[in-house]
Amino acid sequence: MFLHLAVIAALFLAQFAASEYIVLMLTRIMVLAIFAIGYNLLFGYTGLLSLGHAMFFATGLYAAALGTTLMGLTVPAAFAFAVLAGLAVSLVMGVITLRASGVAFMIVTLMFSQAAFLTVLYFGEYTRGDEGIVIPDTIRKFAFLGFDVDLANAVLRYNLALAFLGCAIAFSLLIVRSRIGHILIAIRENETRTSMLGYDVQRYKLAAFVMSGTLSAFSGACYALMFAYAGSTLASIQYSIHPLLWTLLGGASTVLGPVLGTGLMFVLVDLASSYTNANLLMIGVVLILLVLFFPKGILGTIRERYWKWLP
Amino acid sequence: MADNRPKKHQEDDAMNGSKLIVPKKPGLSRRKAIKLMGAGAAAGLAAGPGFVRYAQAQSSEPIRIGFQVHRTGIGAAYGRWYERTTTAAAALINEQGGINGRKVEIIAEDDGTDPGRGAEVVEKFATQHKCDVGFGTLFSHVVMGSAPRAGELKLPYYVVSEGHHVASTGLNRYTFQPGITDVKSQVIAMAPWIAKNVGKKVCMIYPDFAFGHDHRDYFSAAIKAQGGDVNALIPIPPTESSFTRYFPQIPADTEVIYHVMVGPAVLTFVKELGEHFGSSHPALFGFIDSLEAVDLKSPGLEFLEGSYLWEAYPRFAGASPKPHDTFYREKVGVDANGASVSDAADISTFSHMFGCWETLFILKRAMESAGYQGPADKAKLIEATEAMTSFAEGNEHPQGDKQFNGKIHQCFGHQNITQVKSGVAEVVYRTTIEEGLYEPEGDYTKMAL
Amino acid sequence: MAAAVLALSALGLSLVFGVMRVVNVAHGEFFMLGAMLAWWTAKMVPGGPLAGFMAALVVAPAAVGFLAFLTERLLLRRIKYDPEATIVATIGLLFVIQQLALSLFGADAKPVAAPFTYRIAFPWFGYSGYKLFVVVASVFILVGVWWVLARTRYGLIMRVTQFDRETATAFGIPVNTVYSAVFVAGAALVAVAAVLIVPIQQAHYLMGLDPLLMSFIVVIIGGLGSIKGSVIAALIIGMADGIISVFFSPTLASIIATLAVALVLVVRPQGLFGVTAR
Amino acid sequence: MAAVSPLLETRNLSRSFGGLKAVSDVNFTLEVGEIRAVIGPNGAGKTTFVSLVSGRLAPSSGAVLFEGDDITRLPAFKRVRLGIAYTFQITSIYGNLTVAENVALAAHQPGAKSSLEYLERVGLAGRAAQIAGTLAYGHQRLLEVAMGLALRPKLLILDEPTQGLSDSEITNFIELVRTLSKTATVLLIEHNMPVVMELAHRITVLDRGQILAEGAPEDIRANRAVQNAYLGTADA
Repeated sequence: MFLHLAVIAALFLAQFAASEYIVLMLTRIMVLAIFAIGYNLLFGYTGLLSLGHAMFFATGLYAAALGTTLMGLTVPAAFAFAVLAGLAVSLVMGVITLRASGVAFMIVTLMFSQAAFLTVLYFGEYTRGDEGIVIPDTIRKFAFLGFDVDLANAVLRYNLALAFLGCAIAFSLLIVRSRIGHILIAIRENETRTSMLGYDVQRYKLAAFVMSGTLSAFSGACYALMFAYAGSTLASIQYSIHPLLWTLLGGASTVLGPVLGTGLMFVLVDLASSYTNANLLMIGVVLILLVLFFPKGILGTIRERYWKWLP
Repeated sequence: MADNRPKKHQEDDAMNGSKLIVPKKPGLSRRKAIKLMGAGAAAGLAAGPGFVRYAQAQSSEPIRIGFQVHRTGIGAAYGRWYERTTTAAAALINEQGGINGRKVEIIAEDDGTDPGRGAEVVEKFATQHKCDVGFGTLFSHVVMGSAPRAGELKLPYYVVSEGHHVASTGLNRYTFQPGITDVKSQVIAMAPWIAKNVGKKVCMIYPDFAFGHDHRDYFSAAIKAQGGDVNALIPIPPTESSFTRYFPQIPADTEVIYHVMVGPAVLTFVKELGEHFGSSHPALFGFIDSLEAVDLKSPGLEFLEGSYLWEAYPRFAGASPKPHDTFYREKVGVDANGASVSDAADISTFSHMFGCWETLFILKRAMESAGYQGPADKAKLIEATEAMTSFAEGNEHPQGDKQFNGKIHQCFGHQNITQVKSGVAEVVYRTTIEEGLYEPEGDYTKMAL
Repeated sequence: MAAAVLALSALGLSLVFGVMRVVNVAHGEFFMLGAMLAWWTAKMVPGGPLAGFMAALVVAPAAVGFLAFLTERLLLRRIKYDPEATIVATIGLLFVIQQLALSLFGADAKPVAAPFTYRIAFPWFGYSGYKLFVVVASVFILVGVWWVLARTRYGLIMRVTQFDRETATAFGIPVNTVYSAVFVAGAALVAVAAVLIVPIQQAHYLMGLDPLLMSFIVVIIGGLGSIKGSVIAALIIGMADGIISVFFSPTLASIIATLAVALVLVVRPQGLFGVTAR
Repeated sequence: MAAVSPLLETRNLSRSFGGLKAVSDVNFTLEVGEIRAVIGPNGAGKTTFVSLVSGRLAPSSGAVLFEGDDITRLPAFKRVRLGIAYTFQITSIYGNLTVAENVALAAHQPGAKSSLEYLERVGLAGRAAQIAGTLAYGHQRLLEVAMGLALRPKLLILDEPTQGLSDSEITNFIELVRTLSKTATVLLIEHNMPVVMELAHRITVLDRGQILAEGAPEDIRANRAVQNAYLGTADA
């Protein structure tokens, strides 16, 4: 608990100390870390490896982008709309995909995500397909509860992202510490056993799936509204692999792992792209090394060896 | 590895260049300083006797151009040539004394042809590398993802993409496309000639995403205006790798097959089209985009013999090339067939990469007319770019003369229709600039700076 | 045509999954490497397309097989063929191979001349003689693999290993060697498929994703691990895809096909032709 | 009502795999408070039978009644809530969690306190904080039973609980089951005949998916059919 507050506080203070570029990069990291946190609820705590989370990210992304540009929603309304859309899509997807398990679940989620990606292209008239849509600055300036908000303002955006991230961490912590969190872990550890202890495993998995998908959609909405762009690339398979990579790197089934992993991967890619163009190589090597030597990720390994209390 | 050599080369040039520049510089600077006397207080201050020293102090600090390059991802084949052209143009500019007496430094970052990473790269240019401008993006989705960030960070952003995104005035005041004509203009310019010389019943085959939809919409309208008719639309999903099953949809009365297939599958497409039709077939008209970096003599492309291509800048120099064409090819390292001088099998992206070259020279001209000294002069740079109206053909604009519309930040040039004869594309028609003009859709200059 | 190619590219994946119960996400990259190597060999070997083609038929499977051997030894064995870890590790491998192909061979699409060209003309449309050859060759390879699996000692060993790792060990079967062999064979098969296909498609460093997805689809519909099922599924999909796209726009057809596959997997996780997992 | 109807009843319960009938037309009744043993040779359908009762498998035909209510269509987890607890033949605990957490999950009350009571009953209270996967095998079996207890079942199904236990552990185990039976009805599947003879009030013998015989231990011991089918081939 203290550790998590310290991380939030450190991130808050970072905006006064760090360079402008770092602040911009952190904003992006924090928004995408929400995606990773959402992913971790399903993968880390429930043990369900989805290869289709781009579909939820894209749901939020396009709900926000199309909501503001086509349906005339205000930004706060677009956030709400994106969350509702995320909820609905993940509920439907959960009911269907959770009938499969193991490798079949991975492939089914991959397939549905691919179908979602193609759907974005199919409705190219509205989504502008791969080229995507830019959300005009006029929409991103709005009044909320008496405050004038301009999402083009870097400082405001940073603190907004931080607030959202804080909420996501708190939510994740709350879930993990609660009864439902214990049951999710029990399902991950031994699904049959959990069912034979009288738990409705299917319902708990669905709950985890919906929470995970909705958080991912929320992150997608943040991304669209804060960075003013939505395009089909952000719905592609690559964006299903990203949260997996971030979560694995930071440590699956640790609350802060996804945040750490997202940040670290960004820094790695950013540093590498100044020296070499072998981004892909590096991502690949990191994945392989993680699987071989640190299957529990950074925080997972730390927890195993030193801080056993880490949630 | 590949980019090490040019970089070193460029540094050498720059060092040699600075030695050469020193004696010339005072004259240059003074002329400019006089020109700008009334323009602003900064320029006024600089006009004193101390200005020479001031300019020299500045000259040690290069103008930093952030080059957003597709080194990896789907755009990598283009990116490589964009990088070579840009390096060559920057070396030439430095040879000629740089911009406002300062040498030009290209800071290249790979964007993976990904809009997300593209946006990050723009942020990096603006805040980490402290670039004066961002430059060189090709793929439309990367432009779309990056432009909002450039606008917010007030980084002048000069793209070389040929998309209609800039001219649609849906982006922002900081984003320009001065070096390459947009697709809407290209398509409109082509239609009259096609209707008159090739045929009026057109079947369009295009990729089922935004770029293809632009072709579909603009060309359908343009050919109708010429009394022609699009008799079938065949969109191809982007993941397709075999096309045979689409060809039966081509109506029998088709006179022209209009094809735009961007991506590595183009060879398959042409080959399968050939297998489908055999020797008797409708006329073909295609956009070179999909054949950029591809040898027209590749196995399977025989079917293109006799077909027509759109080229912004003809790949083959022809029998009597203009001197600036020869000059440009020599500087970039491309032979008369559009291939690398060091490897005849390494074909360039000739109809697009000239945009990098020309954009850099436009940037140079805009910065000089704005008296650009540093990021504080960004607004002046934007206004100076918007104030430009035309570019003359020459070494700096080897593709041809162009008109520039400052209100929509877009240039308009000549287009070429070539015909493939024995594996060589020969120019059969060169459009006028007027044929490619359309009503502006908005006005960037009314937006806040 | 599409069906034959599909069946061939899916065969390796199916074999590996069938025996080892792991999904190799880098399968498509093995395909891409095979195609790249075919191009490279054709360039290096003098004596025209036919000589290059024959050389590539040896070089590509050998090189890709060797890479697969290293992968199996250094990666999969160390993580004990854990299904999920394997997926993550092979995703990593996918990126590594892609980057290496980009750095070594460049980003351009690389055309390879067909070993022979002959256009079979029908009254209403034409058909390439080489494509027909690919179909015939695919059928031969498929029948060959089936024969090895069903009729030889090696096939028996593989089926025993597939049935139960521990039982196989108890029967004195060197399970590790069998795993190596199967993984290498799967990779070599897909490399052969690539060599056959590259004169039709051309090699490109991003070409691996499509065959991977299609192979997935085929293997799923056919039943994970069932080779007979994979072949039938490839035939069905090769034809159905064409039929669906007559009625719907192609992108919509892809969406429908993808959804259909996903639903098949949900309703019948064992595939249409697979038997229930033990 | 509950007093009138038996605790558990199956009517013509059948289950086949492919062509093989693993359980065939089994009519079985279990009264409250009993300790019932189900025995039979390997492949007789014992585990399939209790899987049908616990809901891990769905029957091909027939019905399962619990306290007089038809539960044939209820999923396993709902049967657990009604009071049918099942302990696995192959130890199935949460190896990465502590002993206390294992039991707490079973008690549906996360938090270690409530679990202590059940751990005391099986004698594992001293190991509450240990990671369950590091327990000795015999202790893991006890943990399994503790988890069954924590479910506060009306019917406790023990599937081969003494497999792999040492003789002394078995002695303790017999004592444990006796105390358990004061609060729950016990359905015991067991290979070890001395354990069966000592514990069971009644014995049901399954052979090839059907009930071969049923009765008090001494009757079963004397039953010739059983001897032929089962005891003759068993080493007990």
